Amino acid sequence: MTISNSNSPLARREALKNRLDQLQRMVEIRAVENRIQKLFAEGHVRGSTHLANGQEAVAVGIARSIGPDDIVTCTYRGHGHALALGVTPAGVIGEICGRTIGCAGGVGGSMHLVEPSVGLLPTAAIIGAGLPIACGAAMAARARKNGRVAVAIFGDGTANIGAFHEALNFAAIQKLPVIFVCENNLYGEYSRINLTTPVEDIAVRASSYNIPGIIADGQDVDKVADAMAGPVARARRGEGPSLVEMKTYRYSGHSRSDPATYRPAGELDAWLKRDPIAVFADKLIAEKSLAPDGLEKMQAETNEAIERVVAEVLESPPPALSDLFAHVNGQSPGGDRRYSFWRN
Amino acid sequence: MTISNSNSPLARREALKNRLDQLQRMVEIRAVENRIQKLFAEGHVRGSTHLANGQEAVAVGIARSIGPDDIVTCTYRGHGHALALGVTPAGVIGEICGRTIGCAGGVGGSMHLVEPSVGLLPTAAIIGAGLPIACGAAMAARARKNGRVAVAIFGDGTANIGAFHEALNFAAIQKLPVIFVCENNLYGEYSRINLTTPVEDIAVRASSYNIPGIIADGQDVDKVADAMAGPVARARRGEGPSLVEMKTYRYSGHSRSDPATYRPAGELDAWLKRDPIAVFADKLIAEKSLAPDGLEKMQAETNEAIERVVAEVLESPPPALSDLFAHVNGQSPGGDRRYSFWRN
Amino acid sequence: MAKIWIRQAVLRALDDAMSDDPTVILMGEDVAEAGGPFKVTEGLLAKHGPERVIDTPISEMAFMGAAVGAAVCGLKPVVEIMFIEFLGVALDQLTTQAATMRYLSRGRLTTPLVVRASAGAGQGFGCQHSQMLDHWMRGAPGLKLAVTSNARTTYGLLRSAIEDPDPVVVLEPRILYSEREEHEFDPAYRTPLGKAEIARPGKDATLVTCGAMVRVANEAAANSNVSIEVIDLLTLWPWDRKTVLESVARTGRLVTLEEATASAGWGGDVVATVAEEAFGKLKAPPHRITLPDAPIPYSGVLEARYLPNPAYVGEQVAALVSTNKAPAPWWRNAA
Amino acid sequence: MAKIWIRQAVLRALDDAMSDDPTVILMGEDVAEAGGPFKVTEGLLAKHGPERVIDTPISEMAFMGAAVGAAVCGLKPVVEIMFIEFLGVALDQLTTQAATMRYLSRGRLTTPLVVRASAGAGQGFGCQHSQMLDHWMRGAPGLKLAVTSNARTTYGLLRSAIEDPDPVVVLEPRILYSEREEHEFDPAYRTPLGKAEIARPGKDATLVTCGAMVRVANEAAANSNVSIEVIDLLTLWPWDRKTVLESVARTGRLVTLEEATASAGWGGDVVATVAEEAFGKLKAPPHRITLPDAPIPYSGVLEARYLPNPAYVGEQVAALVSTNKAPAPWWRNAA
Ligand SMILES: Cc1ncc(C[n+]2csc(CCOP(=O)(O)OP(=O)(O)O)c2C)c(N)n1
Ligand SMILES: Cc1ncc(C[n+]2csc(CCOP(=O)(O)OP(=O)(O)O)c2C)c(N)n1
Ligand SMILES: [Mg+2]
Ligand SMILES: [Mg+2]
Repeated sequence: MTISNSNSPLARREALKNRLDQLQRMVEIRAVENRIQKLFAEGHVRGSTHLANGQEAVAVGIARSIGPDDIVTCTYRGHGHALALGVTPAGVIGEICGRTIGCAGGVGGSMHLVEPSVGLLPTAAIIGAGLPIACGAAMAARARKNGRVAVAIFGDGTANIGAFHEALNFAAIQKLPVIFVCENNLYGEYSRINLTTPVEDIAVRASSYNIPGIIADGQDVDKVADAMAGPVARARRGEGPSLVEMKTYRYSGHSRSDPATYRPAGELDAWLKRDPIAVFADKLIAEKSLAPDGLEKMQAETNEAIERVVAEVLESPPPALSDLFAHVNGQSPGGDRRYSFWRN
Repeated sequence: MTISNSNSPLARREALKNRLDQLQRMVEIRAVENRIQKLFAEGHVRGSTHLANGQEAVAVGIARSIGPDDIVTCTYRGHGHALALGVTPAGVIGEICGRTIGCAGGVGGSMHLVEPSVGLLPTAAIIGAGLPIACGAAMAARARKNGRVAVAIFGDGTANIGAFHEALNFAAIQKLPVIFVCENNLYGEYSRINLTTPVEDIAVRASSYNIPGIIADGQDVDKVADAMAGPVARARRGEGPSLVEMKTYRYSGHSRSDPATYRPAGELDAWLKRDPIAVFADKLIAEKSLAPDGLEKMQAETNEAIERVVAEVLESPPPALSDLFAHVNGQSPGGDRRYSFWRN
Repeated sequence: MAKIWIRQAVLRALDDAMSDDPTVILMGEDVAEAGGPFKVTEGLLAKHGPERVIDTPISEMAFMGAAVGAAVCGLKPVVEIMFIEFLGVALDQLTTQAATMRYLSRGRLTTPLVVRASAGAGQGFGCQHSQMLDHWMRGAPGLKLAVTSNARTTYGLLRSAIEDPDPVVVLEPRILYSEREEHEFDPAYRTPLGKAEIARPGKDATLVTCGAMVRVANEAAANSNVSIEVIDLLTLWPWDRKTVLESVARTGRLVTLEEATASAGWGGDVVATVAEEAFGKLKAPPHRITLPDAPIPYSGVLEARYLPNPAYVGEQVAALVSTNKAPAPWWRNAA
Repeated sequence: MAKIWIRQAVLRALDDAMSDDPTVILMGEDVAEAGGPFKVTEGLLAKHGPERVIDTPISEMAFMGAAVGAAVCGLKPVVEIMFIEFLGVALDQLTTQAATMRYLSRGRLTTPLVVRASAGAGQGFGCQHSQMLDHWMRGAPGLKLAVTSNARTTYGLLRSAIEDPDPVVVLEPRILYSEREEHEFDPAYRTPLGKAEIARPGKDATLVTCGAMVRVANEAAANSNVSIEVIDLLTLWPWDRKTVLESVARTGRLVTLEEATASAGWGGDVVATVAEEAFGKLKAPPHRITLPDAPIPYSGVLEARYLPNPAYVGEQVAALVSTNKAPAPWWRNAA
């Protein structure tokens, strides 16, 4: 699992072939989210930030079921996905702290994580924006006939915005190799899904586009991966898109400022009973690949590792004034750093 | 049927209680559309115009099933609906010819017909715009608790734009008294529905919002009215929106410039066999309320009447320069002409 | 005088308007149960009920359009667009539909709706949540556009906007919500649309600004050894040419200060208007203090430099007054 | 020289670009089978195939966003927005997503896409299908914006836009499509982005314009007894300050002519820039010829008056030159 401490996003992604590393990555995501909460309190984080603790199995399950040169679009709630896809803890925490070590050099912030080498486009802060963009990535893959797919990750509340509808219809009629993954964590900001959405399962909307709609238990990383397998294979075969709904839950509020008092009593506790890390750890113990006390050890090691990363981040400088003017457009300073998907 | 030559939109609307007047209105719509085509050739019409011949039963069927103080939003393909709802031929033809006698005083044009006294908001030239607006009209009706409903009329191609999705979801969760009526004429501009839409029936999309989805034969005015009855009653009872799909066909191309060569051979002929005017005339003859030669007579009279209207329109002046600056905003000249729905 | 949070001025304006006029309703994401993402609608649901304070799905096009239809049919909807960028998925309903309703109906139909949107930079929300974007709402003559600058104008502009017969966009600088101020509410007070205010009189230069930059301008003026007349434009369209032109006639110098790049800002129109109307009467070239042509950076260090601050504004105006030449923007050398 | 329709210049530019670069694809409503609503893509489907010439559903947000994703992943999408107003349902993808992609990825990801949109008035399409709306696309520094003015610049700007590494919006004045012109295509010719052109040299006044108004300006200049230098701006952002400032330095007078109201037009930025940079060097006040603050009327009589015509433009410039005072716009009395 030391591999997970590698500074290479690609190596970190490859490590997910190992089930123990999958568990370790989930532990890492939890540790990073908790640490970010603390960094906020310590005044190192500006603006807003959106934690995904509780949703670790969805992130790792998706990441393990696609390749590093498949394309992923995601949202402001993207720390976990970025880490799962391979972005280093320093890249994530560094970006959230606005340091040059961050994956966007500190100019993007919590809502805009990015790492082309593992297929992660800049996460978008506008609801629904990632779905059409994933369609386009899929068009490019199809044009190259390289069998790659695009995955758009978004939330349940996003299923009510126009871009969701247009993107699914467009992908369906174009038979694009894209998988639309809805993380149904039951809330859009402070509103429970039943207050904004007249259907309980987002997956039923697949029928409006004549594409498969699949529902999966988002708290079990294996079930997440199983749910992805069919749609990914179907997309690679050129048979078109699918809509996959992951039933999950976010333990904390919508964003830093939200105590989540709007949640019915007992709801959180019920979900905590099926914590994705515990669920997977128990499996690995049963599989004899994890010692009974293995999880605690792993958590302790990870927490230490994250503390080292935080120290490193806080030593990293903020961007230079020149970074403000770099990469605005083709005429800007910063040099040609263009990354070509599927060319290297 | 002379009533239909009345200059009062409200009186023209009331006349639709009479089945013969319903037929006459369909004949009138056909005659007006054909005449507009000719006016185009004669150079009296600018920009574009979108005829709806072949869809007359949908227009009259909707108009007869709601009241003049129910609100209607419609599109650029709105000549037939405007006439059916009560706008006078002079109001429609006059607007399309850009004369002061037009229902928008000649500043709107073919795509922007309006008549508050019969509930018609300015028809919109942007796809999907009318659906959310109808939701708002329904909110206002609900706030007044007056049992009025809103009807949004749009095409099959419009079912692929974001506003369609957002409006249906919003109306469903708010249980708004609105009826979404899709005129499925099989084409969006020059594209057949199967090229843009992965489902054959737009009505199936109702399931994404947990609302009723109804399909009706749009070439039979009685079937159109029957299909509207349930959803209108449901809306008036405060039970929420419905999606009603009218299967119909436009005989001419999308707009003036379109010869519609993209249509498969025989498709038009097949639809012509079920011409809505003939279908309804045969019924009325069977009902003994129309003489065997009654339709021909009616068509001849109507054509003459429309010619008189055209003469009147062509004598009507274009708007004055001052009209250009009138009613831009509350500070503009033009005086306070505000119409209050449900207040008079 | 009581110290209040500026966000309370929004709440009070909405509450008073709803109490005075039963046709006023609120719509937006989490404005009801949760009391608003910025807590500016707290308590309104309990007081005015679920039929008037309405939580919406994440569907800006739907509820923006619903506001248009509701307004046309007799309600006075106040829509909250949480961050002004979100109008990028719903602009049509505002600038193409709402703004033409009166014109197309020849005055028979009006759309008395208000769009409230938080806007502006300074808090590390990043490049997709920190813009002003007022230029999106210009060029639609049926639409009015205002920007709040303190507790009084927040209350006054919102009350005026809600009472206006036309669609009005009120941009609320997000950074002001959590600022405190001495303020006594006067339910009868209105900030008239279309009128600018002289926030601070001065003799050497006219500094035209709006929104959160008014504080920056006032502080710059307070610490300057030249006499700066600060004008709070308040309404961006239609804007108050008279007040600006009269001030420039007195001071002989014009500087605009705004949270926008030069190519998109309202400063171009203001400077152009003055250059046209006061030709030959200026002692120095008109000058625009704007943002550099770059997206808004997240990093606090960069954002602090990206936004005009009192020291910089003071230097710029002082340089203009003392040399009668336009000073270079800070990035001319930095970039 | 052969006489061609200007719409053929669009077709030829797209065809040549697709032939030269296999990554160029076209997307839009009815651009493939039907050859385009304005017939500017006729034959491209047959020649380049259905994988590169793609009909879309009526889903601007979807295909605008798909263009962003496709561009990031190595294609060069050219999107047709039939009427620029339709961007009102998809603006976010262009100004918020495409324009920030390079910045947020620190140069690792780019979005070389082109949005082609027909724009402008004069044909009776009414107030929701006749605007220029270029102001929607300004203020997004990652985005470039150009306007075509004849067969040559239509071909040249489209070729440059497609070859540009950034997202570029090319507005095509709809009224030009059906105009004929003597033109010989040169596949190697490009109209560089960011460079303005002196369409017609002159000594007494600089008339800066773009798009369909270039013809109006040229005709006005041809029939004027004052010597007018007509500048075709071509690129609205980033615009060519140098060419404009040098011309004004020669003529001493500036007039802008555009299809926009004063509060939204680019003329404000141009006039402001000149007023700042050429302070004291102007013989007459800078002057903007714009549209009145009203929606675009359908009636031919009104629309003909609503749009600036050569006679009116000629009078305005001549009045400025002869009196060195800014003439009043026609509506000052009419309204
Ligand atoms: C167009 C737009 N509208 C509103 C917002 C504000 N907003 C940010 S997150 C969010 C809730 C999204 O809920 P969901 O899709 O379920 O994702 P989750 O946050 O639960 O992961 C909202 C409304 C936005 N960013 N963009
Ligand atoms: C947002 C937007 N996109 C595109 C158009 C151009 N357009 C006008 S009509 C039309 C086809 C609409 O088809 P449908 O909804 O089936 O209605 P129909 O014309 O068949 O009645 C299109 C694409 C538009 N007006 N608005
Ligand atoms: Mg959610
Ligand atoms: Mg259709």
